[in-house]
Amino acid sequence: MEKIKSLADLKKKREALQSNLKLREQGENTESLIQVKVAMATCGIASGAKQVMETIINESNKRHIPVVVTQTGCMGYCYAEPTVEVTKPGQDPVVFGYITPQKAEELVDKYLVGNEMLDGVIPVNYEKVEQ
Amino acid sequence: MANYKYHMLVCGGTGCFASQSDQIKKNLAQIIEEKGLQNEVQVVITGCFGFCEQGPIVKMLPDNTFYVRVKPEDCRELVEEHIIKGRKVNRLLYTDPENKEHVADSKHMEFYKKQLRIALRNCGFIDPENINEYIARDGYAALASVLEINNPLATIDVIKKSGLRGRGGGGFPTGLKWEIAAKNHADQKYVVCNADEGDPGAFMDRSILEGDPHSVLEAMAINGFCIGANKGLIYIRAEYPLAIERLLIAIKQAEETGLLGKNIFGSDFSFDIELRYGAGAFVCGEETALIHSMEGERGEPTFKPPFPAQEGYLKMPTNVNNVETYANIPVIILKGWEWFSSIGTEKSKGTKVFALAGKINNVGLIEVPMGITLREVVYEIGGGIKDGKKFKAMQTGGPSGGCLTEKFLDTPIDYDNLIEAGSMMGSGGMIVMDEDDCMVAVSKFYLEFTVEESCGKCTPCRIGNKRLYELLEKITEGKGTMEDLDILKSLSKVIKDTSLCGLGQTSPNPVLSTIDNFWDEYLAHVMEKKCPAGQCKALKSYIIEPDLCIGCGACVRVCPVNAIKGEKKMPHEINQADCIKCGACIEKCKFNAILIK
Amino acid sequence: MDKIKLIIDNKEVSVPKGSTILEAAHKIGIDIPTLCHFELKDLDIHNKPGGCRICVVEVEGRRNLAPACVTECTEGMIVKTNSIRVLNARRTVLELLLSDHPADCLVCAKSCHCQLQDLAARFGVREIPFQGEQSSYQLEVSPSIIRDMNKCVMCRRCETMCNELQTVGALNAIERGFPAVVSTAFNQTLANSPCTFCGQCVAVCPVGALVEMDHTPKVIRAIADGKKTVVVQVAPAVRVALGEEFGMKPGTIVTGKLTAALKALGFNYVFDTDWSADLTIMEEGTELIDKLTRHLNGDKSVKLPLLSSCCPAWVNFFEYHFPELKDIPSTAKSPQQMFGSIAKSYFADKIGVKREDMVVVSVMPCLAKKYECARDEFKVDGNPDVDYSISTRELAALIKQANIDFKSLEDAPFDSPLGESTGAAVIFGTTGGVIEAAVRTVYEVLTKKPLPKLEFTELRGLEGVRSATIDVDGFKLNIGIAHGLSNARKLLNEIKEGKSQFHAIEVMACPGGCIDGGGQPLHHGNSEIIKARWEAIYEADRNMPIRKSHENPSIQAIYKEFLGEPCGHKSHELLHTHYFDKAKVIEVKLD
Amino acid sequence: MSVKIEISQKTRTKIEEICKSFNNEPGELINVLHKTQDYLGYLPAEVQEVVAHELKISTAKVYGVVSFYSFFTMIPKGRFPVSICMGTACYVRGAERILDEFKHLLKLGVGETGADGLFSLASLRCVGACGLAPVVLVGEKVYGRLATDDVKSIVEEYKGGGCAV
Repeated sequence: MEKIKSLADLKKKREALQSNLKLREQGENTESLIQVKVAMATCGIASGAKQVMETIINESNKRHIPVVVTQTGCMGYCYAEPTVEVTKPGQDPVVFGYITPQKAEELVDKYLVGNEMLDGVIPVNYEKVEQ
Repeated sequence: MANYKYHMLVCGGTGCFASQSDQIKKNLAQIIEEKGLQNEVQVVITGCFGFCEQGPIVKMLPDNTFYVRVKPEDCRELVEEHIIKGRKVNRLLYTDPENKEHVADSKHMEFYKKQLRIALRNCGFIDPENINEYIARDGYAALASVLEINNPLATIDVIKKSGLRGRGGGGFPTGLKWEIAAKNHADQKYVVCNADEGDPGAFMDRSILEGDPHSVLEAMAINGFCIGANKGLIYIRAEYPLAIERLLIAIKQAEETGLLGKNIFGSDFSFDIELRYGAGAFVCGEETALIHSMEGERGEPTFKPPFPAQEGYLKMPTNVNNVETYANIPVIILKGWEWFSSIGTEKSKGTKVFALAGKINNVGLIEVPMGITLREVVYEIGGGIKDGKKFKAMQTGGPSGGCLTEKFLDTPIDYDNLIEAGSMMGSGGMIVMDEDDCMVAVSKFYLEFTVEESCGKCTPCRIGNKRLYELLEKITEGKGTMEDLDILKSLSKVIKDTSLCGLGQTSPNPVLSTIDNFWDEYLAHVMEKKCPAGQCKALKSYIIEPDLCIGCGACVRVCPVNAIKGEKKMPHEINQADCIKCGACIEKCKFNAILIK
Repeated sequence: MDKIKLIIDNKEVSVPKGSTILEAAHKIGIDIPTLCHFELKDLDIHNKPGGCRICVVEVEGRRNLAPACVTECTEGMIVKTNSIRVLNARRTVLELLLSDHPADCLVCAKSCHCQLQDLAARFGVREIPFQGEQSSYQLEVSPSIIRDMNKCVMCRRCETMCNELQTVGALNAIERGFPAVVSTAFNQTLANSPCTFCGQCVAVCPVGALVEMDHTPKVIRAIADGKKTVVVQVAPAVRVALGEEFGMKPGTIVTGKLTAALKALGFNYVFDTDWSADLTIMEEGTELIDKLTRHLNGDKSVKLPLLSSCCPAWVNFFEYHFPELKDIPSTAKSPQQMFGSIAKSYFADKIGVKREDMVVVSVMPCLAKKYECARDEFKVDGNPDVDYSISTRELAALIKQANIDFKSLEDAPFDSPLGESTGAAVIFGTTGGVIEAAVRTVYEVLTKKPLPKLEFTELRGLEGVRSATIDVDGFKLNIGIAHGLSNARKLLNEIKEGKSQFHAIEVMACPGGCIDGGGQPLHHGNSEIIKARWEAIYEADRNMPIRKSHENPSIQAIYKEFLGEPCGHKSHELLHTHYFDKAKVIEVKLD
Repeated sequence: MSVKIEISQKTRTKIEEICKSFNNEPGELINVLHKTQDYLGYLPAEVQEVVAHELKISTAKVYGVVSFYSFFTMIPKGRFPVSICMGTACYVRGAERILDEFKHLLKLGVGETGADGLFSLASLRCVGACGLAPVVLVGEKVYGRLATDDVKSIVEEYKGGGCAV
């Protein structure tokens, strides 16, 4: 194991290690975070949901957005896959359809950071998907 | 390259471990690998989550789903449903006892709502066997800053101002203790962590060591720097194999990373930590006895002064603190004494970890701010009394403590209030008793413990406690007299007043406290020869209610001494002279026809 | 020295810093009762476990009562030693002790000398309010010591003596809680343990848990048996201590009354172990001279230093703990055994009594002597050279039983011929005495010149280890002295490591030597008593007309008449012995 | 005259090794005893003699320490050591009745080992599985949330020799 020889070493190491635990730390505090659920059933995965999820995670991290990204089963909008549900604290969930990795970046930029709806991506339902 | 999207935290505390949490971890890892998800899902064994009643616990992150009473065979479903399909497995969620609804998130459980985790901040959160996770949680940053400031007295001052008091029982101000040890000059000094948690029904320290060993190591190093010691020793019970294993791993990792050993963070400060094993003697929780035990001697306490800070391990100045006390240190350094002292009551700052057990719905390990009321602990965190029975008393402080009754339900819990209420903080055992518990028998239980654990050095503890126990035995057998009750009281006071160490000075507390609060129960045993709780064997008789008995004969077959007679299909009868009161019949009777009177 | 002022029972007292409340109270005449506390300050022996809790006092500002014996005085301290709270606590503690103590005072060997009994009397205990289980341990009877651990009060004094003073390690606290007691490993017998039978544990036991094996009934029976000729010998240290048992001042020399008492008791011959002490000097001195001469002549096979061998506990000690050195000690028997050997040969012949009709009794300050006289090598056809050894305390009891008014006895002389002795012999009774006696003789024999100065004050003292260099006509004779076996151990370790510079070493097992032997009147931790005995020994020496062993006419006569030369053939047969390896053997058995 | 102590070469060598690994330091007595008991399962008198010999301390002292600490035992444990947790949490949830049942079924007292060496019975203080109270350990295996009725089946499980723990 590499030795930590100074305070600077420790800080460096800590920063490198923190990202992994961030996921857990955020989990302690889900209410104050934006929750993103990516539908990952066969239909979703086939249409590229996995890449969408990666993109959302990476882009949110880059922009330091407090977000919890999880996967979920089929939401029943197989025609609009990949679908993503976003729940902002205190707001009703919104489901977006036809998300590609490019659109995912846009989703992060516009909806997650700002509060803008996305062009070309129609919110398919305003109800909670779990029911 | 792994890019984890899910973390599955499996509780690895002794309680959950005992219910195969290691197998759960193995199964999860295997299934995840089978599904090719090993780079997306991380399975981690953590320290205790605290909610032992519901163990084994598996927590899913980032969505913070809290699965309870998980069995190894549930693992496949957890992976396939929760991870792959993103559906919560409802049957493994916690059910709120009030409204019978499933609660997925631990934050919404009554058990966790009022808790504040400082000493347990990393328990159930990080992998205790991985130093990197500790570092990621600001681990060793407190040590780094202390070394950078390079002013031991200033650091001691921070601890002093924080108001932290020893969590082992006595409640001595920690900063003051450090200061005394720092001021005694010697070539060699020692820092000792007391991990000889012997209080029956308490497992706070063990949980910290199992869940967050590095916090203790870091605090010991800080302590060493402050008092001028370069050697630390952890005196740990040999009965804690898991804690020992995790500590050894932690020490090794810290040494390999250079966070223990020579010239830590490039400073002049060097610090090593070794383990010393206890061997099953409760009295070794007393610091002088602990030191003798570490020296390979019988664990007999010696008169103080000299205090360990003057003459301790190998006759050198030694600072002894317990595990929980240490676990608070790094946070205090990082967040400041102002933050810490803003929590708690006027004279008791911060939080306290308690092992909540007994006749309570939510058995487990809790950490609450000082000043919380007993009511909140019992009825909110604890979820009330088991089987809807009536709360009778809460025993705190273990064999050194006493019972708190209903009238103290709204007393804020802190060091001084507990003493005023006739009990004490102790190391943190909280045992809840209900209407079925006989308080005379409870004090006999504690005395039996003390008698067994007395070192035998001083007369009042060696013979006095034995006599107390014998008196209680006599009373629970229905042979006690009013004079015995007088002797019980007066002898208890003398034992407290004259014993050599804390063990003897507190051992009569359970007796005095129950006499104070449950005098009528003592009287009932003595005057009426009755045990109101129906617990004392000699004072109860098993009687068959003829109206309820259908004469099935089940009790006859199970009675080990053939004390039950009766014709088939006719009400049976128990011969009281033969009955050994084993209770076998009552368990067998399907018609509730056997009563205890 | 810093002084501290405090108030005890409303009286102000000033004591040096570091004093305990017990000491401070003592200074103003307040006697706080104690039980476990035991100190011989001048000999650096301390037993202060603070365990019995009899001495508790009230200290203002303290929550609990404080044990006076270990609580140090602090400036301005206010102490109450007699409040109701204190008296009640003490009484309860005492009652607790009594509730786990056999109430067999009537037949207890310690009755009237028992500190627990004294306390019960002092507190006027009439009934014990506590009943319950009593400790029950096996009674052990060894040749020297009887252990009845049912009477143990866990004062730990014996443990301190056995481990710290003697480093013997036979006794230790075992178990914990109520069953805790001081015992041997696995409760084995003392004979199977490293015990040397020095008796220091017996000498300090406050109760009847450790007492000597009483041989007085056998002695009475022997005297009563008309067919037996009963011969008694008295060790030097007895005469300076026995008086204490009859209320006389410590250090009173009672030789004359002692002989008169023994005669009154009906012993047929009253002789003196001092006589055989002179004989020992002849043998051991000759051995030393022989070794030194050979050493000076360059004989490399000579093992030096020569170790004294008069003390049986010391012999037991090296046989068990240093068996590899068993060739070094002098082979000369102890004075007790030399006496027995001569009494049952030379003297028995002389008076025409058969060996088996003679009973030799010794009066010793020692309990190990009981064990010594029972050793097989000191028996002829199963008949021991010395039949019974009784302690100073046992003799006192015997005199009291016989209604002899000791104090008013007219002095009587020892009988002849085994009663004549010198000043050199009497100093055998204290540490440094044997070697001084030996030097007095060795010097004159070696140099053939009279001693310029008879008293070797450089060899005297009570420090645990002492050394001196004696100029023997130009030759520097290096002498080492140790008393207390922990001190002996230090010198033995030096020998083992080849670092010892000494030519001769004297060892006595008991602190101060035989004057503080395990069989002497109890001193209860008062080292003034030991000092008084010590001074009396040297006074007895000064009172003797002859003060060098080789000038004892009776000794000279026996060599001429019977033994021939010192260390000659007959001497070897009768006056020398050999030693055994008694260390535990760890044997490997086949798997 | 001298007392002989018999011990197998293997055991003796092992004890010597253990003592040596602690530099034959008397202060390490408790660590030495732990390691030795780990190896042998118990600490018979002969073993204590060898430990005393190696560390150059009195056997009485070794015995004083062994008999002080409840973790050390001079009696070999059974093949299936049954330990009943008597911590307070287990006590108030009926551990005493469980213990009585074991005593009754195994015909053993606490601290005893059966003549056939199959079972030994012990009580211990809080294993920390208070959530599972009352708790019983057979070897390392934990049985929790027990009722007296369960005792019989646990005993049966091991009676036939079971699988070694």
